[in-house]
Amino acid sequence: MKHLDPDTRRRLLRDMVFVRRFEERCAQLYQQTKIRGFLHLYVGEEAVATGVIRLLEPDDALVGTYREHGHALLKGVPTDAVMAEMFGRVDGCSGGRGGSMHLFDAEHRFYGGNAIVGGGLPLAVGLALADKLAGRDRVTACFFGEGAMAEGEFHESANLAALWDLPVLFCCENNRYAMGTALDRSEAETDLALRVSGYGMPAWPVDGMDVEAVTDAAERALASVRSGTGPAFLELRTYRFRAHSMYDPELYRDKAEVTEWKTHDPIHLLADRMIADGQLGPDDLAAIEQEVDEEIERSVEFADASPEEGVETLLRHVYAEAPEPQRDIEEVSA
Amino acid sequence: MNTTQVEPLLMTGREAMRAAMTEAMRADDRVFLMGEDVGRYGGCFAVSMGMLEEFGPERIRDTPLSESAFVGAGIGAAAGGMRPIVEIMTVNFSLLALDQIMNTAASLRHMSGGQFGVPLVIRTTTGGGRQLAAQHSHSLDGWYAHIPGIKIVAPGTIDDFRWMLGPALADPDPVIIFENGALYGASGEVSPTDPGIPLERAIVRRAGTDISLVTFGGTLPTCLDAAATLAERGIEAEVVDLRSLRPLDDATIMDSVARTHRAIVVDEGWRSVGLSGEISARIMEQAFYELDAPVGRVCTAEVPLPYAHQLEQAALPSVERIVDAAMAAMDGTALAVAS
Amino acid sequence: MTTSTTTAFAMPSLGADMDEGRIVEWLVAPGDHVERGQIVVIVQTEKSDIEVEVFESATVDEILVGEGELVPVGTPIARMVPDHPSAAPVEESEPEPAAAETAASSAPAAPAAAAGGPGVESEAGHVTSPVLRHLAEELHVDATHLHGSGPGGRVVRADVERAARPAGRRITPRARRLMVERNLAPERFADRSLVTGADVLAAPAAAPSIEPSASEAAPEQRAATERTRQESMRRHIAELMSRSWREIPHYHLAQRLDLSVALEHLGAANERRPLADRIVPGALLLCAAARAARKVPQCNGWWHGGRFEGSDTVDLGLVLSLRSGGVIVPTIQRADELSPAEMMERMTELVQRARQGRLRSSHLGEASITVTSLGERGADEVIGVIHPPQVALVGFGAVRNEVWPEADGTGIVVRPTVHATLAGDHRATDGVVGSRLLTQMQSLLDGALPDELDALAGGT
Amino acid sequence: MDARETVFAAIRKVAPDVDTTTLPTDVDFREEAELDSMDFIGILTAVHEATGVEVPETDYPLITTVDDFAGYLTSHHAA
Repeated sequence: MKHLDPDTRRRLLRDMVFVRRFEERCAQLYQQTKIRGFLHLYVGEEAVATGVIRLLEPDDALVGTYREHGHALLKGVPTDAVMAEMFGRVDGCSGGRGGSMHLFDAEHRFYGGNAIVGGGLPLAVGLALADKLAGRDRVTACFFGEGAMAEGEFHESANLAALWDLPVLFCCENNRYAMGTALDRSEAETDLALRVSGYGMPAWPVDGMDVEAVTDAAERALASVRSGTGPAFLELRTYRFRAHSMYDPELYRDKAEVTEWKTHDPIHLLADRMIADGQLGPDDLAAIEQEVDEEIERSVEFADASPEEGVETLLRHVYAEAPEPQRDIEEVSA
Repeated sequence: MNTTQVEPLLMTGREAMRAAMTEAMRADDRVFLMGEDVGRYGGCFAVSMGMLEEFGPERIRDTPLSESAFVGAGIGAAAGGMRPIVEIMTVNFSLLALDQIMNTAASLRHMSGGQFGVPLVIRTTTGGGRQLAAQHSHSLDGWYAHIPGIKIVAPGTIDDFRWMLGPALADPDPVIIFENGALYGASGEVSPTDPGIPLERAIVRRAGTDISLVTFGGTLPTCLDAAATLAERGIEAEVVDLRSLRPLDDATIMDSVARTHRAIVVDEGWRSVGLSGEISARIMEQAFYELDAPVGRVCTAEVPLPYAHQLEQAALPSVERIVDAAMAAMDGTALAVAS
Repeated sequence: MTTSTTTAFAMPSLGADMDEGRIVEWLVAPGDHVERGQIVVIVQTEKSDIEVEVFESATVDEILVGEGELVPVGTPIARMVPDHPSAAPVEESEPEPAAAETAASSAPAAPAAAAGGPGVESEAGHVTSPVLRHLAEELHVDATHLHGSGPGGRVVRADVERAARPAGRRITPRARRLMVERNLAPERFADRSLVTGADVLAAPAAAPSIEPSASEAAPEQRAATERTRQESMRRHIAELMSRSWREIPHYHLAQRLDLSVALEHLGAANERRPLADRIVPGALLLCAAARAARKVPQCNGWWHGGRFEGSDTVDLGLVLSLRSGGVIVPTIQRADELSPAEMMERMTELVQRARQGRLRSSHLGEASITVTSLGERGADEVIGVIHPPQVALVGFGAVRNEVWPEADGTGIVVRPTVHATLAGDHRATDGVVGSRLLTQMQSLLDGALPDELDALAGGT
Repeated sequence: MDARETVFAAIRKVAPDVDTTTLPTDVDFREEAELDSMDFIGILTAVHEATGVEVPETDYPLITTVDDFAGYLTSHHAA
């Protein structure tokens, strides 16, 4: 596997640290009741999104899941807009209507989070179909967990994309647990790449903790998709260091396993390699963390200052034109 | 093409819808048709017969039996700038795509704070009466009319089969067209040019003074027959064709009830927790002081539709049951008629 | 240890539905230094025990909440001295109200952004909601000076609709039914814009509130209420009569009554009574009808749910024509027990009250049989329509001199005469029963009533 | 007060809706103004209060028109 140049490594490192510190700040904000509802954090899986998304063109589309803060930030959605959305405020990237699980950004073709497991797969296939029919050369990257592979929608979408040679990059973030169900308790065949090859599309397993390995595999997969020969599939084997959401007792896995996986922390894997190659000083990582923390703190202030939407516009965005009259709702929002 | 005819054309329901799709695809190359057997087979109900030959496999796309995927793909293509027409063979199979319709098509605009819309048209066949038994005879219009974010229409006349597709395709939000299978073979007059009636407008198909029969789609002809029978008994029934089930055209309904002071809602769906209940509630809320009798409802009996002909006909709304309900409402002794 | 800037470490929210947490075990003590991410305390929630971490390196200053204690989310449970006070300006996190009711965020007051942030109070009468402004235009209502009935004087949908609704009167379907069943005329409720079933049921008990307070109302308004009263009365009569005609299979009987004996005794009685106590022939006829109804109980009652229900008293409905048009049918209760003089008093009182619209509740109860009379100047004979749910109606034509055969049949004689008719409900009675009522009246007019008149003559 | 005016006043008291200014005085005013027996007694009472004259039933035929009634009053009043 070829190694990346120092500048690229530094950018990947900063990106991963940025996502890590953003997610941890969200955990704290959740404890302070600033962020509500469900919150699913990407801590531990940063290498997957960082490695793939850096290779996407601005005009490529991305469809994510409910664990999509990192994907949104890396695709270019402004930090302020993501944080304001978590606070449910007007300046959020979904106007405060989506929240953590439904981040959207038309300008960056970020077609959202999706709280239905496997729900985004047909949407991604459709976006790719539109591009193909309109003769546009661009890719739709679709991220989903290994849990989605048990949904009928995965089979139907993979088959349809392969059947019609659609430009979709399927990225399976295999973090070994579908909430509380381990992979081997859910799938008859746990070698997911092997299983997907049955649809007649190229499929590779990848070490999802090594950002350089992810980058290498993603380059090959994207080249295949852009060639027009149809979709490709990456099984990115990774691990989440925190609970499925805020919070679960994590009874489904033992602590030793978590501790062992933390020794493969994607950030330290890259940082140690850079230090060994003389590309990173002993305090550089701390400096990056502080710089990132300051940017994140500004986004918290921005979010806190952003106003809440008035209830009188409650009925907006259900239809494109005027909202349909709703008698009882108006009493509330009048 | 010869000069535009003046007098109306005579067409069947399938011919009218086929003409509408053909016209739309010739006019706008963003429009394409996708669904099971819509291409080579010519459409399960032969609605898209011959279109593959004119537009080719790229724009008349046969799909695998994957309702969730191809309806989801239709949603994605619409969000991606196309104007797809997705045909779900029958409403019975639409249940497999309900997640995509509810959680993506209907919600995307709202969840994204207005950034993404889904200008998609879904066509599907509905209704019983053709001895297809329980799994192929459902009428689920009410389910879909419950969902904010999509629009639901039900053509009851051949003219609407011809002219509803245009405005539906032009609508920036998802529109589902429920086509009652019985009307595919029925023929009727079609105006040669677009009458330009807004999608959400209800129309009084027969004026009357004594009672309003509020209905849509496949039961419209049944109500017109019932009105004729009632006329022989000196009762002038007004027949209101809803055309749109979401949004409902409350104004036209209430105007009619204000004239007749009695109403029967006729819906091929089941009675409990159904569309007929919603319409009855709205009449109660908005025209309470006009009522001289409780709003009656004539719906399909609450049974999975049986295969045997006589059982199926007994279950479905019929002219006799509509006339009985109307008579009960007329003579003031209307109790809660459990027809 | 100088406490430069200590910060509070609050009970964290560990779930969407968590309001409070119990300290299970502290893993650190005052003076310990903790690293970012280090687990410092175990907290028990409804779901499970959760390890809680710190997000900044710091030194534990003080434990505020001991093990085993249950405290709401946001309650400070320890004080910390952060390693880099300025690093992350962790503001003092005041106790947040339980997640569900987080109303005002502790952040500085949000600038009143255009989108109408919280707390933008709309002045009374000002319509803020675009949907309501649109509705107001649609209903041609001037939205600027609408009175708002919503919280804080806010204009709500009902205010707009009320402003648009004509002042016309609304009678609920249930109210209409009760009116018909209780034989109450709608104009009894002329002063109400909404008449519900409850209003109708309350009517007999409560004093009728139909004083149109004509005096205070401006003339045009009086005329207007008068017109609406007329219309609604006409509508009520139309409804009643068409229902009666549609539902009740009528049969009709007629009989000439010879009043010569009765009027002779009446004249004698009137001569010896002051003008104010003078009795008109009509009063005699009412007495005759009421007493005849007592003698033929099958005609005195109602047809309910497919069967006859007799009334134990004779409550006579009297059809009174109002000079201003229309009729009102007050009830004379226990009419069969009244003497001619008492009947005359009742009639005088009824006519006066009816014409001034001040009928008492007792006058508007349920009649068991009704009489209609066209007075001295009317037609010879009136064939009436029964007032449902009653089963009989007596009609009197004008009193006129007619030719009668002599008792011995040899010659003719002229006598004061009235044509009495009976409309009967064939479901309840047959002709033979109906005719018995008419013949009873003749014998009363020749016997009992003249005797009572003579007794009067002797009296006052 | 002029006798005829007394009669008119009595009529107006009982039937305010009757326009006595246009009421012919030479016709049966009970017929013309649709006054029934109850009304008529009311008029007699009013006239009695105003003039003290009490018209017996037997004299009813003598007071059919307003002119007759007025004449009757002046002749009886004087007595």
